[in-house]
Amino acid sequence: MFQTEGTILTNRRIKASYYHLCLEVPAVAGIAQPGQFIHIKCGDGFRHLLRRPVSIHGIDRSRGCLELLFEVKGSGTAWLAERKGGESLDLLGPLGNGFPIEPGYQNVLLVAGGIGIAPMFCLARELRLRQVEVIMLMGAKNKEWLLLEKELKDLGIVLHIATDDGSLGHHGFVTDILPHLVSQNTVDCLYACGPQGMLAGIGKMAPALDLSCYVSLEERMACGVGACRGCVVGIKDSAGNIGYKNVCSDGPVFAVEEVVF
Amino acid sequence: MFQTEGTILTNRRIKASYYHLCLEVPAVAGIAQPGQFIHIKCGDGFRHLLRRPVSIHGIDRSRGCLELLFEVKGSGTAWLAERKGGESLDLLGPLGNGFPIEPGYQNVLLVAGGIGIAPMFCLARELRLRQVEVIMLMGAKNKEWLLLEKELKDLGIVLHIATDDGSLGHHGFVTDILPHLVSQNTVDCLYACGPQGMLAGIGKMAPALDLSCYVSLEERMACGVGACRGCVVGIKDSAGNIGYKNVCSDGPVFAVEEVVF
Amino acid sequence: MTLDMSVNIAGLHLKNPIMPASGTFGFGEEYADFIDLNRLGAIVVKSVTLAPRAGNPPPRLAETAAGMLNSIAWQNPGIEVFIRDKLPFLRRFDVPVIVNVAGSSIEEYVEVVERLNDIEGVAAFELNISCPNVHEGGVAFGTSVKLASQVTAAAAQAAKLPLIIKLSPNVTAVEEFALAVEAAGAQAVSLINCPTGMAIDIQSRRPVLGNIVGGLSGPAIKPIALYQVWRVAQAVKIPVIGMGGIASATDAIEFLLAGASAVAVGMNNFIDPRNMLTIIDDLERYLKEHRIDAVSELIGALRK
Amino acid sequence: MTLDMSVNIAGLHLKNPIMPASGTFGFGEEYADFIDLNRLGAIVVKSVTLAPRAGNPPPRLAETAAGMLNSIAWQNPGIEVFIRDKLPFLRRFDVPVIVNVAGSSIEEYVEVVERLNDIEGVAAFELNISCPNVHEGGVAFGTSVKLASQVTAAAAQAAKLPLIIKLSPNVTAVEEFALAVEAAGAQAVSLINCPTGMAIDIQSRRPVLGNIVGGLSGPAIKPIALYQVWRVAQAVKIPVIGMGGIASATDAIEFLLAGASAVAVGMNNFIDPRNMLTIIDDLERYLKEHRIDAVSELIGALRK
Ligand SMILES: Cc1cc2nc3c(=O)[nH]c(=O)nc-3n(C[C@H](O)[C@H](O)[C@H](O)COP(=O)(O)OP(=O)(O)OC[C@H]3O[C@@H](n4cnc5c(N)ncnc54)[C@H](O)[C@@H]3O)c2cc1C
Ligand SMILES: Cc1cc2nc3c(=O)[nH]c(=O)nc-3n(C[C@H](O)[C@H](O)[C@H](O)COP(=O)(O)OP(=O)(O)OC[C@H]3O[C@@H](n4cnc5c(N)ncnc54)[C@H](O)[C@@H]3O)c2cc1C
Ligand SMILES: Cc1cc2nc3c(=O)[nH]c(=O)nc-3n(C[C@H](O)[C@H](O)[C@H](O)COP(=O)(O)O)c2cc1C
Ligand SMILES: Cc1cc2nc3c(=O)[nH]c(=O)nc-3n(C[C@H](O)[C@H](O)[C@H](O)COP(=O)(O)O)c2cc1C
Ligand code: FES
Ligand code: FES
Repeated sequence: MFQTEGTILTNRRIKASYYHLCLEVPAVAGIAQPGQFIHIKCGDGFRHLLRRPVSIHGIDRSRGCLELLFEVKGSGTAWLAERKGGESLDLLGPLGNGFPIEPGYQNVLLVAGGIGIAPMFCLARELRLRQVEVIMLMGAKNKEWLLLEKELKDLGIVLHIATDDGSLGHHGFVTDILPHLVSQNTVDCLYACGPQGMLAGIGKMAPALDLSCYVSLEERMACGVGACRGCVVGIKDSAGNIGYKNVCSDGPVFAVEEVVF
Repeated sequence: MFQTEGTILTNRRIKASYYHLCLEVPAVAGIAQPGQFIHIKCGDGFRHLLRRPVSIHGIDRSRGCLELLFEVKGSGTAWLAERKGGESLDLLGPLGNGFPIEPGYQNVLLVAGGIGIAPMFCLARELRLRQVEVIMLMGAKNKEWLLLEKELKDLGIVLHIATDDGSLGHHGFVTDILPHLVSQNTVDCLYACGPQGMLAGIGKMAPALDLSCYVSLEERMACGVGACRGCVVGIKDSAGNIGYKNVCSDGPVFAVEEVVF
Repeated sequence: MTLDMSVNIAGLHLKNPIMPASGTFGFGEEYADFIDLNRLGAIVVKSVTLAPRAGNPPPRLAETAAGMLNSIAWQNPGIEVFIRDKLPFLRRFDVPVIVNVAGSSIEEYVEVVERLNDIEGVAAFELNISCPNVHEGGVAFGTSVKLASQVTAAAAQAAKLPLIIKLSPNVTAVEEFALAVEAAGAQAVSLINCPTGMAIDIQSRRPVLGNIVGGLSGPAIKPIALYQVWRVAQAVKIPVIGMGGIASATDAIEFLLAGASAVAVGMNNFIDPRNMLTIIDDLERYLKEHRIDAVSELIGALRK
Repeated sequence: MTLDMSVNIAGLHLKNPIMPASGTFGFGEEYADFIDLNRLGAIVVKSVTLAPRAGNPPPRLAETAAGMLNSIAWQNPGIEVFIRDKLPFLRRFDVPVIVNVAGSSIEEYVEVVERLNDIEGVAAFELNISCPNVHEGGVAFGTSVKLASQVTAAAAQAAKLPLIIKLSPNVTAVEEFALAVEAAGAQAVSLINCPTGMAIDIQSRRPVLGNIVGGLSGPAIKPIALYQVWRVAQAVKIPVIGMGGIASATDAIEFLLAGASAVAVGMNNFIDPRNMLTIIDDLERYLKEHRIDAVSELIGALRK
């Protein structure tokens, strides 16, 4: 883990309020794993005082670069959207634990809702490098808010889509078609990232799906490194005892059966 | 008095940490007087929360423009220095009372210390327009920090200079040579703006000089419009009773004999 | 749907719940060039005392992170000059004028109240028992439950107009004060006044303020203010006027939800004189978006 | 000229006056990747209780203007796990470790102190009697002079190591608490803990924090903290550790001038893990520029 400055190479709006930022930060890129995140200082430390966590969306070890994909939600991400190539970012990273990938996996299912695609795409690329077959189930408000369809297909990924308004793919939630997809395909493991409600839905159906499920969670963070205990999520251990774990340092990826939604 | 947006036409560093800013703001320019100031919102309201008062340095009624001359002192003026042409400024103005000019004045002496030249130059131009003879006594740290010598001479103003290090003109303070200047010239009135110490010095020698003296004061301001009573200066009335007056709304220009330094 | 923006505070009908906080809006006239005073729910004037007061020595202001310190205290021209020179201007507007009253003794509070009782154009009293900048009187009244109820009882007896008591945040249990002044006859409470603070100039190694200490205001104190308003609103039955760091309709709505019946904007008037009007407009928009007919429905409507 | 950056707190020799505030630096190990812990004056760990504690339900954080609210309370693994899993790492460093102790009863405080007395690597105790986030115990001890002195007296009797009492800012007269704990045997006091605050989400109309209220920290509270430190330092003879919103050497120097013998950096560690080291460097620079030989000369050196 480092506190370091990265240099922005490019930062551009892709569509809707989604931005893609490419950052030169060799120390972090050299060791980053899909599922980890960086913690970015946004501004001069008066407004949006706290750092903002953003998942690692792409890792280019040879060029020492990271890609980020982010949605403008409030003042911190708005500040980030305004940054230009050449400017530098103060960041902590790589933080958290990546997605655990068992060497034996041959077929996996990724589920991404909204901006949840940011880390899932990173994972998808990693899995394809390892020649794992990937099915992606992706949800969005409507087809205008869908991201990376072409890139995913280019990676040889089978893509299923659900939109809230039915403007593309299934009309409804990803969780509506998830059980069917699992039953129709051989799946060794499921990874998911997206809105709280989607993950809770997966949590509920997980026992019935009967396969390893990992979810990447979000919580408001202060330190990002496990020091403040501010970002906790309810966790039940195998004995059923409930306690709290840090999303930042124990997660953000958790086995779904641990999480108390 | 207005709350309005002005559009920056130009903003450039002149020398040292002095900047010159030209602002299109017709409503304010239309009624502004030398000695008045504007109260500028610097930034988004989180850092340097309070507005920053800056004197009116030039008034172009026909073009609806104001000129400012400012020194970077801290974060607020640093923010102002970074503004570019085309950006807009939220300001209140014109605030305060200008320099009182009696119709009969024929010869006046202006004393400016450091950035105190900002409003004095505005007054000098106005006086020259009215065909008053002007002597300017100007002080600075050293000759690198002297401003507007050429412009003052072009206006037909007799210029006397004092520098703290003797790099130009008198080696010492303006107050050293002030009594001599007054005694050697016919002077109807004296106007001064500059550091607290300089103005206090003038305050002390004023009774001996035996002429109308006006000083333009500075105090930290919050409202700028006389509402908060935060910017007060000690004032003695003709009976010798001491009270407080607002620099923003009762001043910033005061008759020197009123002021308790 | 017609939107009802009005609220009622101790019998005062306010056309909307937005007013300036005492001491941050002068006597109203200072801001009349910038905004239409008729749009405000009420106008609260700077603290007025019996005799003129000079206030504390300068410097009186220091900027802090998301806030400012002031040590102005009760600089004001005294009650007679207020009535003669300041009130006539305010009478021109169709807005209730709340006179903030300060004093160093119970007698002084009572005298000011009595002098104002029958003066046309005064709608209510706000007793400032909580100024952090005045050593004699001010602080003691605001930090002693006993003195707070005594001065309230005396003023309540004297007052022919609604009586609001302004509470200090510099206490262990603000609701004890609220309950005490309620019992003593207050018809409303307002809070918070400024938490006490300090700043030091490390170059001169002296306090920045002439008075050494001052009162903190601005967005920095909003979480503290909101908490204290919530705590008091749960304790008392009389209405609460909430203030402390309000700079947007979002802030104002937070205070209403926490239980305030009206809110006051303080130092933010200095930063943006038009801010109160923007808050009124944005508050209307929020109500429309949320299909709420009357702003009063927000009061204390915090869900658990 | 050699610069003496060391200070002495209740017999503890600190190589410089800069340390983290409890709860903002975990158990030290969380920040070991980012800074050299050996450079710090001391390390203060998160509150430790007798048994493990889960802390409050999430959400536990809310950002505010120049600050944040937290409602974490005493989440910690309990004293045994602390000794077994956390302390060994800290022993590797040449920095005194101050263990922040919390409890719901006098007995619990005493038991934790007794358990730690003879454990290698513990240099001093800081008794947290001021957490705004714990309803049983925590707040009551910090807001009652009587309870504060009782718990101090009991802990002082039990403690074989220096005892620091951490005071609450949520009281009317903080110096009364400082004097009471001094009389009861405290060898130093630290302040301020977080003022209580609140935030509301106006869309859901619910409190932002799972615990409804939380503690405010960050630059926003600095003026309040500085004032309380100044007030306490004038009242007591024991040393004062100052904290609340410190983010720069300028801030740290203000606290020293106000009378603090050492200072702690809290939430600013989250924003800039290197901040404490920057403060140490800038503090040295300030001393050199002002031709001051020893940082201790700044302590209480405020001019009037
Ligand atoms: C581990 C992790 C990885 C993330 N990765 C990405 C990413 O790759 N791309 C991306 O666009 N976003 C990501 N996020 C979310 C991102 O951090 C927030 O959107 C951002 O912090 C919002 O800051 P803001 O100042 O723009 O909005 P604010 O003004 O702070 O808040 C806007 C709204 O978002 C909510 N919000 C803010 N922060 C969080 C949070 N941490 N969790 C949940 N809700 C929040 C607020 O309550 C508010 O309703 C991630 C969050 C976490 C915890
Ligand atoms: C009526 C009036 C007219 C002014 N006209 C001009 C002008 O034409 N050109 C110009 O360069 N400056 C002018 N000033 C001064 C200018 O307002 C301050 O330099 C500015 O506010 C500093 O802000 P900052 O954020 O850059 O510095 P800060 O970081 O706020 O402060 C830097 C230093 O300056 C001191 N300081 C800040 N504000 C004031 C103040 N109002 N009075 C005295 N000391 C202060 C601070 O104590 C600190 O030591 C004027 C001030 C007043 C009151
Ligand atoms: C410059 C200034 C002067 C004030 N004067 C008074 C006053 O005279 N009487 C009073 O009751 N409160 C006074 N206050 C307190 C405010 O009315 C208000 O309670 C406090 O500032 C918190 O609100 P804010 O954070 O929105 O400013 C003053 C506040 C400021 C900033
Ligand atoms: C996230 C967080 C957790 C905290 N936990 C504790 C704690 O466990 N024990 C304690 O005594 N103080 C705790 N505090 C209070 C700090 O030690 C400190 O007193 C306070 O935050 C003021 O300093 P700051 O403004 O620099 O953060 C905590 C503060 C924060 C922000
Ligand atoms: S953000 Fe501090 S522990 Fe996770
Ligand atoms: S700045 Fe408010 S009265 Fe002058």
